[in-house]
Amino acid sequence: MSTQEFAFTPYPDLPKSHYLNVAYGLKSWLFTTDHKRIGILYLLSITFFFALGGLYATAIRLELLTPAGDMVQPDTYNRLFTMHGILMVFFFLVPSIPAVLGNFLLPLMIGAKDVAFPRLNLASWYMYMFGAGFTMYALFMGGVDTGWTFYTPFSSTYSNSYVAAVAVGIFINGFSSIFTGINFMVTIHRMRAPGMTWSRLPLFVWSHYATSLIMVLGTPVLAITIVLLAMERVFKLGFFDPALGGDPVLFQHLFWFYSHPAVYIMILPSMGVISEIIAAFSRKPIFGYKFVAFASMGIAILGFLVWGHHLFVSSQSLYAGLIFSILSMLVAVPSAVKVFNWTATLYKGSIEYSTPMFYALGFIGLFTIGGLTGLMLATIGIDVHVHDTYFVVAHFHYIMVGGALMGYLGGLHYWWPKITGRMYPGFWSHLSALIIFLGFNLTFFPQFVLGYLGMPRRYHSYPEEFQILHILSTAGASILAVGYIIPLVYFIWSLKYGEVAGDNPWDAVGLEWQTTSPPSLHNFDEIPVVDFEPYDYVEHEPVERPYRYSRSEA
Amino acid sequence: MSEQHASEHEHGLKFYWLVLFALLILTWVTYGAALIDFGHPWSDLVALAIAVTKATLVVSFFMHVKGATSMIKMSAVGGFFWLLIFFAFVLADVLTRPGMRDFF
Amino acid sequence: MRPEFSLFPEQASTIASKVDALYFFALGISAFFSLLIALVIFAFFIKFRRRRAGEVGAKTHESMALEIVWSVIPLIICMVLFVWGAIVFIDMRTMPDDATEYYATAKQWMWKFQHPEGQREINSLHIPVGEPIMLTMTSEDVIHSFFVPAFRVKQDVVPGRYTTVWFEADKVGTYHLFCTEYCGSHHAQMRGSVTVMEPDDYQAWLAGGGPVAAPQELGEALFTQHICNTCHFEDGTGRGPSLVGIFGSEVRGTDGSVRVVDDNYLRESILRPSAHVNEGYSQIMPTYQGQLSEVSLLQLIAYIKSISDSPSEESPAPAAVAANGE
Amino acid sequence: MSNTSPWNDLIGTPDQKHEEGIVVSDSHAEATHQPGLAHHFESYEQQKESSFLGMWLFLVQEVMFFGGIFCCYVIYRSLYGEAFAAASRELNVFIGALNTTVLLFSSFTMVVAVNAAKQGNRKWIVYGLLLTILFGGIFLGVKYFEYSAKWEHNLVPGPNFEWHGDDVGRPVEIFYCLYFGMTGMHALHMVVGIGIMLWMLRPAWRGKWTPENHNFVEGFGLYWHFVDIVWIFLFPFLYLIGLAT
Ligand code: HEA
Ligand code: HEA
Ligand code: HEC
Ligand code: CUA
Ligand SMILES: [Cu+2]
Repeated sequence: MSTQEFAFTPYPDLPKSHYLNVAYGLKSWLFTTDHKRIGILYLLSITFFFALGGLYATAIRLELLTPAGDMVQPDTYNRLFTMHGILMVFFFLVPSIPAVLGNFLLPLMIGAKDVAFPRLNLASWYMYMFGAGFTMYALFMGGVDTGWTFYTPFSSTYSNSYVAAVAVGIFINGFSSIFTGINFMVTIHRMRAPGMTWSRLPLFVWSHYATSLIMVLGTPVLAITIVLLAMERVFKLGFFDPALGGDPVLFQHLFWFYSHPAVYIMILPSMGVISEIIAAFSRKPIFGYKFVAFASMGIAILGFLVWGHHLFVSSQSLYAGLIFSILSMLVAVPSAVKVFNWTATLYKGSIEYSTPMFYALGFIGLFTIGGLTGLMLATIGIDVHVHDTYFVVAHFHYIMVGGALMGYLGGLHYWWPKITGRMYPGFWSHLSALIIFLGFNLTFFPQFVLGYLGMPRRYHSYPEEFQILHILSTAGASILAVGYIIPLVYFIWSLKYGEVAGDNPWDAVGLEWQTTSPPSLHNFDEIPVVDFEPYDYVEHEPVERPYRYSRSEA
Repeated sequence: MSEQHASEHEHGLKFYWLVLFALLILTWVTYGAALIDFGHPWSDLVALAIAVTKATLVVSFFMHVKGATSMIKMSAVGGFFWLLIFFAFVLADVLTRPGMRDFF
Repeated sequence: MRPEFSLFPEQASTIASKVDALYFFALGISAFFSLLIALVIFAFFIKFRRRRAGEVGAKTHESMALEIVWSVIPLIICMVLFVWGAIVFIDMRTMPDDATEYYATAKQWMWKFQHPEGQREINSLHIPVGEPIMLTMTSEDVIHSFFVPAFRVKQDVVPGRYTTVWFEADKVGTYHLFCTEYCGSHHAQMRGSVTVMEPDDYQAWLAGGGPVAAPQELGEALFTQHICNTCHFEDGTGRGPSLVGIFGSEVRGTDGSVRVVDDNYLRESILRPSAHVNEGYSQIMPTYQGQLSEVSLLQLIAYIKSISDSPSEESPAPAAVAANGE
Repeated sequence: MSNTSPWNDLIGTPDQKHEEGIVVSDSHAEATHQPGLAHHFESYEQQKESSFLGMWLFLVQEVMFFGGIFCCYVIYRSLYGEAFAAASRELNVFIGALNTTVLLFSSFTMVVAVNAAKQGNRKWIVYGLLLTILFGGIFLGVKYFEYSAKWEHNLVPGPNFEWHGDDVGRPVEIFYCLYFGMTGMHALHMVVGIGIMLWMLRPAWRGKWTPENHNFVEGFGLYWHFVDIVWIFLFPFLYLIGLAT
């Protein structure tokens, strides 16, 4: 039984008052405590860091066109991939979906006026910017060259770069992440609208809950680890110094205790987005809602117990290697459950061909490849050979770019009309999704082959026989870059020229679609009461689309 | 609902004095126990047990976890539990390296 | 070294084919599931496309049976992968009893090798075909990693401890040696080669360098030079315990803990004698931290190991599992 | 919470609501006029529960934060037991125990302040805070003397480190790294705590915290007790391990 209404006005106007026009001026943005505006602040900042990280990637790919290290100095190359990794992971992907879409949508989806601690939310953004500031400082001074993994004793003693500044940057940024996690958890626990029970939560909310759990339990360990590293570097305190009897591998344990779970910080929100998109464009409930929800929690919890799979050849003990290997296998199961349930959701759906859906399906395919190659890495006998080669590079780009980033872009396309009230052009968005998919595979598939051939990562020059595959990869990266620039252009374009989307352009269910687009300052005129199950699509009179989106409807 | 909670577990100052007293005693007990050699793992375990007792006192009474919502109880216990998992798995590596036979 | 392009690395060690078999199995599984999911999605995508506006999907909610099926099947596959992977891995980590021990010291940015016969090489290693080789490695500065793709072996080289790796080359040729742990500016230049030779060629190669002292002989000299011999008598009557025969044995410390004497234990005993004081002895041995280079240390240890080998003419037998890596 | 809430009719009995974790509340219009209630909360109840849950989650992250460095301790302790025992013997146990006592008293006075806040006893909030600041200050003062003694004895890790105790090898230096790392991080938390308490004095005196709304005081109390707990573990870990042997 649903009491949701599907009311459409063809060619509607934007609502009179919404969160974007309640106040103008820089101050109204920099001091805002509105979760939606904070989401926008994050959107702008992470886009900047993505572009910057992408420029670094471009430089990496150009250098690797030729086997000789001829474009940049070795030290420069080392700084390129380090800054690429750090910017992409800490300043783009970890905050991407949670801080942008999560911030914007969580309160809307659960029927709240805001997150539980709006000022803390703003403070999180400042911490993020402050942390980014330190990192940028290091970047302008000459960058860091430790790799994003900061392994000691190289980072603590031997590196001649701005490790301490970046450490401070990541430390501060870590607290941004922690406070976002705390905020989300309390919001989900305490701010739900009447009737919004746990079993009615959208899967996007479930996955953010799981993500927040990791942020709260994992990030502090990274924070302290990076503090210890900085103290070792600056005050010569030897926490991991082999000369004192310290254990450099201990640093790796501490680092990966956060950084493995962190990969689930990056993928879980994406999975939440995918669940929403698939349900909305198949017009049916997610198959096995409960299992998908619990799988998120399962991944979050199990994900903490597998970090040692990054240490298989680090001189970790044999027994620990075996334990971590088998546990890594276990995380694959909830991930598999998700993939199969999404696929099953399509069955007997009413599938609409739309850009978000293209991204979602792309996500499933690429995540599956990335995940299964992750499984190969977790197979300890294979990992010995491919560890620290391009096989690993390909694995994580498949998941992080093919998976997490696709999910983010899909989500952005799905909720863009809600966020801005306007629609982007259908043709260009379809086209760019296609370009990204093709460019992506061309960039990273050859890297699997390279990796098994033995091409080590973090190499700025390499034996000649690897060149052909590197050229393919660089070619793919150029296509990929084009694919990313197109959305950048049409999103900006749509702000002014996009057609007005109306409150519920996709004809989707969920509380966020029941308010205006863009939403009003307090989200809902009246706190909604939830008396329907999630993804409760009911047959109704065909409605005319409020906008022209695809050719079939024009 | 929470008003009732609160009043049920409202403690008087006298009660807090008692807790403080217990904590102080335990502090000196652990000092005394440290002077005695119980043998390799036992000395450590005794010290740890006393510290855990003290922490439990502080958490339950000073921090009012006794009588708090189950969600808060869960976070209080969960944090420490997660820490133990963390230690256990790192130790699983360090203590099983070759040459560390005495632990088995 | 084969500069020509290929899609698959050469197999040149006994373990390589085992790794590849496992790899192809995993690859098959991955390809199967990736294609399966891609195809199913594609089929559904076409078949269930929206045909009219306002249409909704069927209300299929969940099926316990299906959920169980698609959790249990991956679980089983994972366990197969795990067990198989573990078998291969244990193989890689278990030193054969008859392995010949070579020594490697890594530093920014080069590899230094020493043969049991004493020859030293930089950034290249010559070995005989068909003979199990064990490398005991340490680093003078940061972490490096020893990787020979054609052998499918890799092991990090960690400062402050010994790690070991073994392989048995089964094909003559020259193969890439890479440093695969990022180690600073010239990480990418920390490359070398491993040349696998017919035993006769190898002997000829060894002889070609002129006479050299074996590591244990150098170690013996160091033993006197650093006055170890003033305390460690062979018969055990000195102020320190006799070192004859201790390698591979178990020793009990004053705190009651038992350690197996392996490379790392010897290293610890020399650099930080007090970390583990032997039962029946007092802590008088001076620390040698900072006084011995990594290379001399390896030679001293080689010497102590050589006096631990049973006097009978058996091949040197570094206790297999004890020295197993780390 | 009032039973006249319009939501009650819609979603069943209050008990069920509690179980399902739904916050039932007064309507928005009423809520906005209540002092100290933020606009996005529907009731004091919701606000209070949110702030406590938030504070506890913050403490969970603190546990993990200190956990990282405790993990180092656990590992090195299990590797270098004797060196740690010898190094620990150089610390002054009496001072450690004294400081523990001082800190426990400060925890107690914090409870006094929180209790006073619950009863709206303005005077005792301030006294409680002042006493807590005093004890915290004593603790830090003692710590300062401990640190400077270490400095004089060259026990601060780094190039000047010198060890005159039993020859147990370099790991003693690791012990001192951990000693300074752990107690330093702890002291930093106390400094922050004392700073916040100093700031709290003014609003406390002006009667900002009432029996209905004193979440800040109670939340801060949790933080202070947590810092106390960290020390409860640091004391045996750092000071007591070498006593018997
Ligand atoms: C978002 C990021 C992300 C995610 C989600 C994952 C997910 C997984 N990762 Fe990955 N990983 C990284 C990012 C990520 N990884 C990064 C960045 C690195 C390198 C870090 C560095 O060194 O710089 C890395 C490195 C890495 C390693 C270390 C490699 C090495 O350095 O030697 C390993 C080893 O086990 C691993 C394993 C896994 C596994 C088992 C999963 C699993 O969670 C995957 C589970 C998913 C599936 C299995 C697919 C879905 C299932 C089906 C379609 C059904 C069929 C299933 C079966 C038959 C089982 N990863
Ligand atoms: C979220 C994470 C993320 C993302 C999105 C990417 C994206 C990409 N990465 Fe990256 N990568 C990492 C995370 C990521 N990477 C990590 C963690 C490492 C390991 C680092 C380490 O070893 O320490 C790594 C390492 C890494 C390497 C290995 C380097 C080495 O080991 O030597 C390579 C090589 O090809 C590479 C390539 C790429 C490419 C081609 C992209 C492309 O997808 C990027 C495409 C994007 C663009 C080309 C930008 C598009 C432009 C715009 C949007 C705006 C235009 C700009 C302006 C107008 C100013 N990456
Ligand atoms: C002043 C005397 C003295 C000198 C010089 C000395 N040692 Fe020792 N050594 C001892 C004593 C005593 C012990 C046993 C107590 C201990 O383990 O610290 C010992 C223990 C050892 C052990 C551990 C043996 C075991 O069974 O655990 C090794 C190995 C060792 N010494 C090697 C050396 C080497 C190599 C040198 C020279 C570079 C050397 N020692 C110099 C006195 C000495
Ligand atoms: Cu040595 Cu990389
Ligand atoms: Cu991982």
